[in-house]
Amino acid sequence: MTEFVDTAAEAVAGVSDGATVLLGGFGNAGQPMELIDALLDSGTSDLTVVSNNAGQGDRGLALLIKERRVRKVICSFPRQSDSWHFDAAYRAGELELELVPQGNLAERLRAAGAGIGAFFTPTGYGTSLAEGKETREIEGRNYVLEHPIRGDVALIKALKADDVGNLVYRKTARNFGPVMAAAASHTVVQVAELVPSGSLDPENVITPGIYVDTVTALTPGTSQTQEAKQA
Amino acid sequence: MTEFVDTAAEAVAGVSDGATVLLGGFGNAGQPMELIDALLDSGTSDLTVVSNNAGQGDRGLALLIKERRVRKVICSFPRQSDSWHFDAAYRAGELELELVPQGNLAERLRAAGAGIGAFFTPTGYGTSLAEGKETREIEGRNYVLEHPIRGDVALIKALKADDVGNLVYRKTARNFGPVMAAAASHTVVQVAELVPSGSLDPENVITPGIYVDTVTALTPGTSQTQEAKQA
Amino acid sequence: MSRQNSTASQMDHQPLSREDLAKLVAADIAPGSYVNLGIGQPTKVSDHLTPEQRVTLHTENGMLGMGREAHGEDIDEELINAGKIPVTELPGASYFHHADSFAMMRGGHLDVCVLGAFQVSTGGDLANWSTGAPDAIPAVGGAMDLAIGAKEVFVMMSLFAKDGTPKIVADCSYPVTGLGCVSRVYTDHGVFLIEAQDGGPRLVLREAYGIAPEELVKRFDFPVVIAG
Amino acid sequence: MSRQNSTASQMDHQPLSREDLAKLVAADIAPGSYVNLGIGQPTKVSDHLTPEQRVTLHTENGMLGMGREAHGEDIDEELINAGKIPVTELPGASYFHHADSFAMMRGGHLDVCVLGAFQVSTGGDLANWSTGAPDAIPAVGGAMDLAIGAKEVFVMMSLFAKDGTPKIVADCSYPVTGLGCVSRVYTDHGVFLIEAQDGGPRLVLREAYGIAPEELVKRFDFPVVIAG
Repeated sequence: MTEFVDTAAEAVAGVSDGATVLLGGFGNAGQPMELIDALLDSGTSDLTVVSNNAGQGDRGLALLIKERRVRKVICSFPRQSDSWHFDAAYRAGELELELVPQGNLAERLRAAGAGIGAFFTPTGYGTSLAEGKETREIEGRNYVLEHPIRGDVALIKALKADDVGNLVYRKTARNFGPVMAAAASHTVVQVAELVPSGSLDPENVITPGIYVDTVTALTPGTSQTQEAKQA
Repeated sequence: MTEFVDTAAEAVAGVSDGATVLLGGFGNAGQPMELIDALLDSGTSDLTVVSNNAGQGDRGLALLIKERRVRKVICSFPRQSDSWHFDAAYRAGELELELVPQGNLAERLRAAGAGIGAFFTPTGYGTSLAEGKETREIEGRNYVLEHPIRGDVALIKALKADDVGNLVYRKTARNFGPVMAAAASHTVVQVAELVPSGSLDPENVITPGIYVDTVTALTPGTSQTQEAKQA
Repeated sequence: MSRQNSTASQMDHQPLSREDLAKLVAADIAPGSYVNLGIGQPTKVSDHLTPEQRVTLHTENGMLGMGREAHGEDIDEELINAGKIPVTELPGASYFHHADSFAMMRGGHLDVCVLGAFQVSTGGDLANWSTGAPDAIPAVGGAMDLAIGAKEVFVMMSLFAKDGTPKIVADCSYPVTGLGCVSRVYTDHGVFLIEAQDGGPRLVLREAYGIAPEELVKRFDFPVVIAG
Repeated sequence: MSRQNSTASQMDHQPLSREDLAKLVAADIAPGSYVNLGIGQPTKVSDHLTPEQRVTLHTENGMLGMGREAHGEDIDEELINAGKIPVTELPGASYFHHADSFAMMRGGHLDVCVLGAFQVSTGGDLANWSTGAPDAIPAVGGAMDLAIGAKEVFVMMSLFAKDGTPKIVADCSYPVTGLGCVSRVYTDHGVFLIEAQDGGPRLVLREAYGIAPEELVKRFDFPVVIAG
C-alpha cells in the first residue's frame, strides 16, 4: 500500500548506507531533484547509483558524488560538459563505473521488475562493453547475455499520483520512471500534484500503484494534497 | 506508414498460406472477430495461429480450425466448454498444439517485438512444459530459456486509431494487442472509430503507429472515418 | 469421514464449509495487499474481504482494482476477469497489456495469490493444472505463472481426495505446476503452513477443524508439526 | 585536399558542404519512414525533410512525432531530445518509457537511423562511441543501441581524417560500436553503399563529389566498386 509523506526528507528516510539506488531522469527531465537533495542531507553513504547520467554541475547526483557518498555508478553516459565532480572522483579512482549501453540499462531494469533471470540482447555484441560476457548466436544473429539490475530503492519523479499511488508522467520526463519503479524493492516518488482516486482514467495510468511505496507532493501545501491524503 | 482500408477483406488480403498469424483477444474480449471472419472467407490455409485460446463455439478461430485451415496452434488454454472444433481436430491428429504458459506466451511475443534473442523465465521450471528446454540457476532461482514468437501477421482489435495509426484500447480488451502489434511483420487492426491526428493525447497512446500497418474501421461509414482518412 | 475421526472434545467443531474457508483466507490477507484470486473456489474469497482491508485485486488479463462480478446492466464484455466472467472496475483501477500484467506477477509484486489444487507436496510443490490423463486436452492458462508469481501462494482445497487419501503428499503424483511455491494450504480440516528452514521446509498444522490435531496428523505418512 | 585531387571534369563540382550532405540524406529517406537522427551532424537532416515525406522522428528518450528544436516560449524542460535539447511535439506524437523506446529500436521497427562516426569498416562495422584514449572518461549513451536498432543505418561523416587517410577502413582501429550494422556512408566526397552479397559485403561508391570516382577509389587500399 502506498504511503504519503509531507517532505522529501521523510520520503528518503529509509535509504540505508550501502543501498543500490535507482535515480530516474534523462538529463534534467524526470530527475527527482528534491529527493536527491534530501538524500544528500540524510548523510547516507556508500551508495551504488543507477542512473542514465552521472550528475551535472553542482546539483543533485553531482553533489552526492562530490561528497564521496557514492561508491559505484551504473550508467550509460557519465561524460557531460559539466560533469566535473564525476570526472574528478573517477580519475581519483574513488568511484567505480559500470558503463552500460542505454537500452541495455533500460532492459536490465525492466528484467528486474519483470522477474526475468537474464536475457540475450544484440546491443553491444562484439564491443568492449561486452567483454567477458556470455554470447550466443540465435537464428544467425549474435547476442550478449545480460542480467537484471535490481534496486533497493528507486527515487523517481512523476506528474501526478492518485491516492492508491497510480502515476502519470509528463512528456519525455517519463523516461526511466516506470521501469525503475518496478525494479526497486521500495519506490519513492515526488509528484507535482496529488489527486483523489478515480480522477486518473484507468486507461491512462502509466505506473500502477502496486509499484509505488512512498509519495511526496512537492507543490507547497495545496488543499488537493490534503484531501487526497485523507481520502 | 499506416494504410487505411474500407473492409476487413482488404485488411487481411495480404495473409499468405503458411503464415504465422497472431490473433489478439482473451476469450471474446479484444478478439478481432471481423478480421478472423474475413480470413476465413479469404481461403488462406496451412496457418500457424498464436492466440491465448483456440476458438469457442462456431465462430472465428473455431471455424478456421473446423475448416482445417490451421496447421498448428500456439496457445495457453485451448480447452473450453465449447472448444469442440479444436478438440475434434486435435484428437484426430490434424492439428499440432504447442502449449505455452500464458505469461511465457506474452513474454515471448514481447521478446519478438523488442529484439530480445531469448530470455530466462522462472515460469514452468520443473514442469512437463519445460521438458527438453535449457535451464539455468541464477542467484539461487531456477529458470527456463524461452525464445521469441514472431508473427508474419497480427490481427488485433482496438478502440480507436488516429490517422498515423496510434491506438487506444478499451478495458481488459487491451490484453495481447500491444505485444502482438510489435511482434508481427505486418499488423492489421480493426477499430471501432478513426479519429484525426492530434485527437489522442500523446501521453495516452498505448500502441504507437509505428507498430500499425493496416487499419480498418468497422463502424459503418461515419463521417469521422472519412475525415481521418483524408487528413 | 472427518466426523468419524473427531474426538469428543472436537464434537462441537465441524470441518470448515467452503464459505467458512473463504472467510478464513480473506481474514488472513494483510491489509493493503495486492492479491490475485484463482479461478473457482479462490474467487469466493473476494466476498469476504472488507473495505477496511483495502485489498487490491489483480486479474492477469490486465487489470488492478477489479471489483465484484457484474450483473445485469453492469455487464461489459470488454471488462472480464481471468475466468472470463464480467466484472466491475473500482476507483483507482488501472489497465495494462498482457506482458505488463505477467511481468507484475513474475516480478513478485503481488503479495498473495490464492489457488485451487489437486495436490500440494510437503515441499510446497503445486499440482493444479493437469490430471495427467493421457486422453485429456491439455490447457495451462496462467496457472504456472500464478504459481511462481506472488510473494506468498495460498492453496485452498479439500484435504482428502474421494478415496480418503490426503491431497498434501510427500511428492506430487499429478503433473506439477510449480516447485516449492506454496506457503500455506487452507483445507476443510486444517490450515497448514509450509515453513522454510535449514535442511528443507517443514509442514506445520496451524489449526484443525472438525478433528483433533493429534488425530489429523496421523492421517499423513510423513511428519506434520502441530503449531504450539 | 579534395580540391587538389579533383580532375578537370569535376572542377565545377565541389565536395558537399555539411548542409548539402544533410539535404542529400534527407532526400534519400523514403516517404513515411520512422527515423532516428543521432546527435550532432545527423540532427541537421531534419531541417531538410519535407512535410510531403511524412517522416516520423523518434527520440530514444521516449517519443515518436518529435518536432523542431524549441526556442523562446516553446522551451519545455520536460520535452527534450536525446541530445537534451528542447524540442516540440507534432500532432500524432506519442510518449513511452525508456524500455519501450529501446524495445522499439532493438526490435528493428525504425526504418532508418542516421549516425555520425569516427570510422566505418568495409564490412559495415561502426566506430563512433569512443576514441579509445586511455585517459578519457568513457560514455556510450544510446550509441550501441542505435547502431543495431534500425532496418538501415546511415552514417554521415567527413570522408578523410585530418591526416588525409580515409575513415572508411578495412578494419576499425577505434573501439567498435556495432558489427556489420552500417548500410550507407554519406560523406563530403562520396556516398558509399555497403551491400550484402555471398562471400561478404562489398563497398560500392554510388556517387563522388568534387573528385572523379576513379580518383576517389584510388584513395583506398581495398577494392571499391563504382556504381554503373
